[in-house]
Amino acid sequence: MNSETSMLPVLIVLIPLVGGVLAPIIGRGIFGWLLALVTTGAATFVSGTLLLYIHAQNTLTPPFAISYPLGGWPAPHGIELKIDLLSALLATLVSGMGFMVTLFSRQGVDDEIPADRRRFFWSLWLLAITGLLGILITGDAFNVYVLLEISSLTIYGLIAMGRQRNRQALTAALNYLVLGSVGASFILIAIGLLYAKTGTLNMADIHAKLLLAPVDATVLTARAFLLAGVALKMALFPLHLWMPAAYSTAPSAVAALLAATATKVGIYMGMRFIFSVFAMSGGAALSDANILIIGICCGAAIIFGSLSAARQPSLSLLLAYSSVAQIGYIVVGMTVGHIDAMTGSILHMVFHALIKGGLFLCAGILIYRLGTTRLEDLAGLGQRMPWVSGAIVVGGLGMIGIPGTAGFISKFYLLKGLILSGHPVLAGLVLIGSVLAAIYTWRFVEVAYLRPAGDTPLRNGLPFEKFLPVLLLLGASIYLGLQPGAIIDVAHDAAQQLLGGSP
Amino acid sequence: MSESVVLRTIGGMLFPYILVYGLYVQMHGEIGPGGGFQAGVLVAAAFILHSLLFGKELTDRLLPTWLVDLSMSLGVLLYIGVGIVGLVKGSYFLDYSVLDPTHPAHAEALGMTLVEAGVGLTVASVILTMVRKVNGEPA
Amino acid sequence: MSLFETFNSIAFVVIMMLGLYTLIARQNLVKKTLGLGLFQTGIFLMYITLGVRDGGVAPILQEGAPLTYTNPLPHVLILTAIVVSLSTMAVALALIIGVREEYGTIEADEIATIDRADAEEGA
Amino acid sequence: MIPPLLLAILLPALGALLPWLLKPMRPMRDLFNILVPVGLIAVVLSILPSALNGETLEFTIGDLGSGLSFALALTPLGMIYALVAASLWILNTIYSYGYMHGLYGKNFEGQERYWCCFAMAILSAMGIAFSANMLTLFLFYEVMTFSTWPLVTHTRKPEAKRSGRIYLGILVGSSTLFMLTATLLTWVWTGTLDFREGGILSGSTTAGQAAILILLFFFGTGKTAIFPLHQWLPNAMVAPTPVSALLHAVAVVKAGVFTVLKISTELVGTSVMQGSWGAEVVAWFAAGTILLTSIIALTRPELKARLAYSTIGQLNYIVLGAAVAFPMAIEGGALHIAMHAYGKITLFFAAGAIYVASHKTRVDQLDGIGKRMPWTMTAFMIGSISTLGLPPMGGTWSKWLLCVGMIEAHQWAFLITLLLSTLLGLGYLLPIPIRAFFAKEKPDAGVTGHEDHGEAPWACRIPLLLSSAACLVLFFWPGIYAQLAKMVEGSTS
Repeated sequence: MNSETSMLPVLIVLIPLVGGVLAPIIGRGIFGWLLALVTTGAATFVSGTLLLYIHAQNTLTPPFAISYPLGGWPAPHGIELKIDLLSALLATLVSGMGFMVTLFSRQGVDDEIPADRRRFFWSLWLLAITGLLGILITGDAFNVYVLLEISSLTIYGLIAMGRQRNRQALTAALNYLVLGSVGASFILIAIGLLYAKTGTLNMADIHAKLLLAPVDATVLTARAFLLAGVALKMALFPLHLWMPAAYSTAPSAVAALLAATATKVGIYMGMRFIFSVFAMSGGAALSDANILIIGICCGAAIIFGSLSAARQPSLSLLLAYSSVAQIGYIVVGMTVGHIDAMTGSILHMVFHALIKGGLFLCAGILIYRLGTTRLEDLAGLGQRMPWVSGAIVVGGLGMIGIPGTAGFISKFYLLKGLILSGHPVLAGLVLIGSVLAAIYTWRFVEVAYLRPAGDTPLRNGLPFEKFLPVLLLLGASIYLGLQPGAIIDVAHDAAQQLLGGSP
Repeated sequence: MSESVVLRTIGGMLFPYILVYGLYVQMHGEIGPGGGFQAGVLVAAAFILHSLLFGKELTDRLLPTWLVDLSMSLGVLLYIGVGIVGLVKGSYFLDYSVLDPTHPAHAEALGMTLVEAGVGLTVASVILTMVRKVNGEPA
Repeated sequence: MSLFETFNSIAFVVIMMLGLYTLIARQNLVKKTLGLGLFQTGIFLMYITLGVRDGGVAPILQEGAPLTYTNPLPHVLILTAIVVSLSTMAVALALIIGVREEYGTIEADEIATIDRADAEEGA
Repeated sequence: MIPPLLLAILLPALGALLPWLLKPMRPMRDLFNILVPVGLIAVVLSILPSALNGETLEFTIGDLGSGLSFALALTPLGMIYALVAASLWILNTIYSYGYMHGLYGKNFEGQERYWCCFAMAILSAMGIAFSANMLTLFLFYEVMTFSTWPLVTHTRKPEAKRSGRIYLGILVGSSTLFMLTATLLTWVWTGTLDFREGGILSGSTTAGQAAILILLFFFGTGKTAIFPLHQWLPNAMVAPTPVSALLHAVAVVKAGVFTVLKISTELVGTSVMQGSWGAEVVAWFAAGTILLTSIIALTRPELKARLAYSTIGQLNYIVLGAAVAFPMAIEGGALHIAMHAYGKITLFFAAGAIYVASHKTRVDQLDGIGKRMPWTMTAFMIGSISTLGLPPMGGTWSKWLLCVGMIEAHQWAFLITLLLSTLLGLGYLLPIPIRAFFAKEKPDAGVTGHEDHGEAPWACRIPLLLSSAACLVLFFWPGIYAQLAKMVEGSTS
């Protein structure tokens, strides 16, 4: 590793952290936004550079990962940052989405957050991103817990800031806080049990020691607690109850950030622990019973989430429930532990973040201009806001996974993996989920295009920098749907690293 | 705010001692039990006691809100700053040894002292902010 | 495994379950939050128990002290976890204050009733 | 220099964008609405010599890794479909002006959406015609489904909404659940999705697997309107008539039958098709559909509904040909794509012209209308004869070949089906023009307010005259189409 890249790993978290700390001091007026924009942009640049570097190195000498000892203390005694392809990919995704949503949210924040609290908003915002990025790049199990709580606490605060628009934001945040804390506590228990078993907190070290020791009750209990905690954090059915309320009442920018990143990081934790810590030699990470249980949860998530989405009264809730279903796809691919399914799963994480992020941004524009996302008030949107509703349709097509959008590529790999690993029933569920996705997407389309225009007054125009991120994200989902070669390579290599058992 | 003369007198007498004890714990942290966390809580406790006895207005004059907000950030910045020195000098983040290349032990002591100071500052101001928030004041 | 450890094991499970029960069964939001705190405290006790060595003393470097220390690492970890728990509590209480301001009550079932009434009004 | 195959897709894409970009400049837009289709047919004609020489121009749009790609390639079968779609796009555009302006005024609501979706449908037709593998085909197949939905629901009435739901439900449901599954299974079992002469299945799948794939593919292609997936087609008749023409004569349904022909010849392979029980089942379903819809058509009084059911029957001729998969049957099927397109679009154009001029929709109202609309009804007559496959119209050749194919395959039952359906067709189609010319006009049959009508506008009449002329010309000079169909046949054996 050369000198230019040597300090990049720590910069990924350091940049937004410094930004988050500076925000309360200098973040008044427009400066908070500028600060957030600069820091997330820089973080994106750094993580993108690392992604390219690691990918290039990995093709030369697989498997390749960067290890960065904090304070110069070498692992396993010191805390190390460990960045492999999956970490770098998701770090780029999270910081990039952070940048996009930040770019989007200047007027939105002005609209929804009182002036004297905006600098704290930006502080929490950047700290949340810091926490999420930190989870992705740390190689230390306890660090995962601490960073998880940092991101969660800031996110609770961010959600609660939606109270100006809807007082249910407070109860939603509180619900999330209680459930999220219980979930995090489960993870804490799991880490404690692992520590009791192996006497170390470094993930690679835990894995090495677990491979030597026989699987006993401690390990199995730890895994059970971990899976339960992670499932709560990633909102896997039936532990998704906190999510729809939180997404639909949070400030619009926060909802977009959460939908695009927070649950993905939860899934990353699941992947990391299952495949890099608990994996037995040969990659058999989960027992058949585990796969059965998680498979049932995922299937239920897909069916239930899609059906619920089709009955929601507002676009925000519709999108939130569709996230429940989409998380089912991602987790199902991860669970079976097949290389193609894992590739599909990783791809779907990225693509779903792009698409759902873009859709929540559209919902944000609706809130900014109409003050509501209730479907009844969106009648005739196709004429009133042709660009925005067109964007929502494009995003919806991506969620259905019609070919030509990114959603198709990931679903295709997912299905192939499910078939090859001998789970045709799960594959069938994924297919049925696509049809159900068409149903809930078309609910919006019919309202927007087949009903006469409503008379809710438009409060604001459409600012360019609000629509630009939407355009970029959904444009990316189309571009990646037609030219997915490069990202499939990355995802495939990442899946290989993960299944190879190297953390 | 308490009207009791006994409480106000004794509390007023205790206030500086608690602060000094907090500072002691702070400075002692790097070689014995103690450190930024504990010291921060003690210092915050002193100010909380002050505000309970003499009222929020007086405490605010003693320690203005903006100063608390500022020191919350400054503490973390101090911590990060020490870390960044390591980066800038071409070593790892939070590598204390670069602070005084000739004498590693001194460097480590210096680094830890600074970091602990940052922690203390942040903990004290965060706890004060929390208490103020729970008191129902918008923050 | 020492008696102390066994007793602790039972104790932390009991504390955790008490906390979880409070969290689920109470309608009062503050009590829910306290239950959460109790639950987390149980976990802290678990960690502390992990660090116990028979006859170990506090890990402070002193002349003439016996060489068996309790493992300090779990203590450090749990110090962090306590801070996290404290912050969680603070955020929760701040949220509850907000709930009280907006709804005029902190009973979960009453809040749910109000929300439902709101939804019907809006529809 | 842009590769011509890509250009064939980019031109309609341009056509889809222009209505929005030129929204303030209507004359410019109208000009380009005509110019773009003309450009497209020029491009398609420029590719034609390569197709006749058997060249395969190839172009990769996007690479997906693992041997998958979005890619275009030229085949004779694709050329037939592209030629039909491109040539009828012009006629349909001119006709659209006559119809939409005649009924809804010059500035009808949602015109940008209308033109845009129209161009998108042609774009996907070109994409389907030139797709080099199943994945690309599936891509454009779905694009077509979604881009035609706004056309079906153009009037935005409740029944349009209901039909839109049925349309999407059947087409998306079948393609996602069956076609995508079949595509995946093919990829998993054979490791490729490329279309190849002789198919890719033989040698790498068992007979059972092949049969399952055939069933999934044929019933996944909902656009062929094979029973029990036919319900969307009559329902989509709520659309304006130019759209019906586009959907039911040119783009959508032909995309379906093109897909099954493509699958039969270049994915499954005719040798596998011929011996498979899956194909047998499909053939019986197709034959059943032909008879069923012919009988239903007899009972329908609405003109457009009658035409819709006739379309379903005609499409299943091609499905039958693809399922039987003997060389002559394939050739007949390929030729029938073109012949039926010209015949059926004439009929739809005529139905629309009648509606524009007289607001009449039912068959029993049309007695004696030939005297008021001689041009239209003559064209209708020509279109009916061609659709039924009787000389001296183009439809004769394709039906002839199909029948020969059935004899070749010793499928006597299917041969009888074909002949029987022609008889039934005589019953439901021919009486319309005959009564129009020779029956007396009923005094109370006219629609209130439109009793005294003449011919439809010229913009309606010219396209239908041209397309009916094409039916006639294609009998005496089947030329390029016959040559291309012959090449399709040659590639199967």
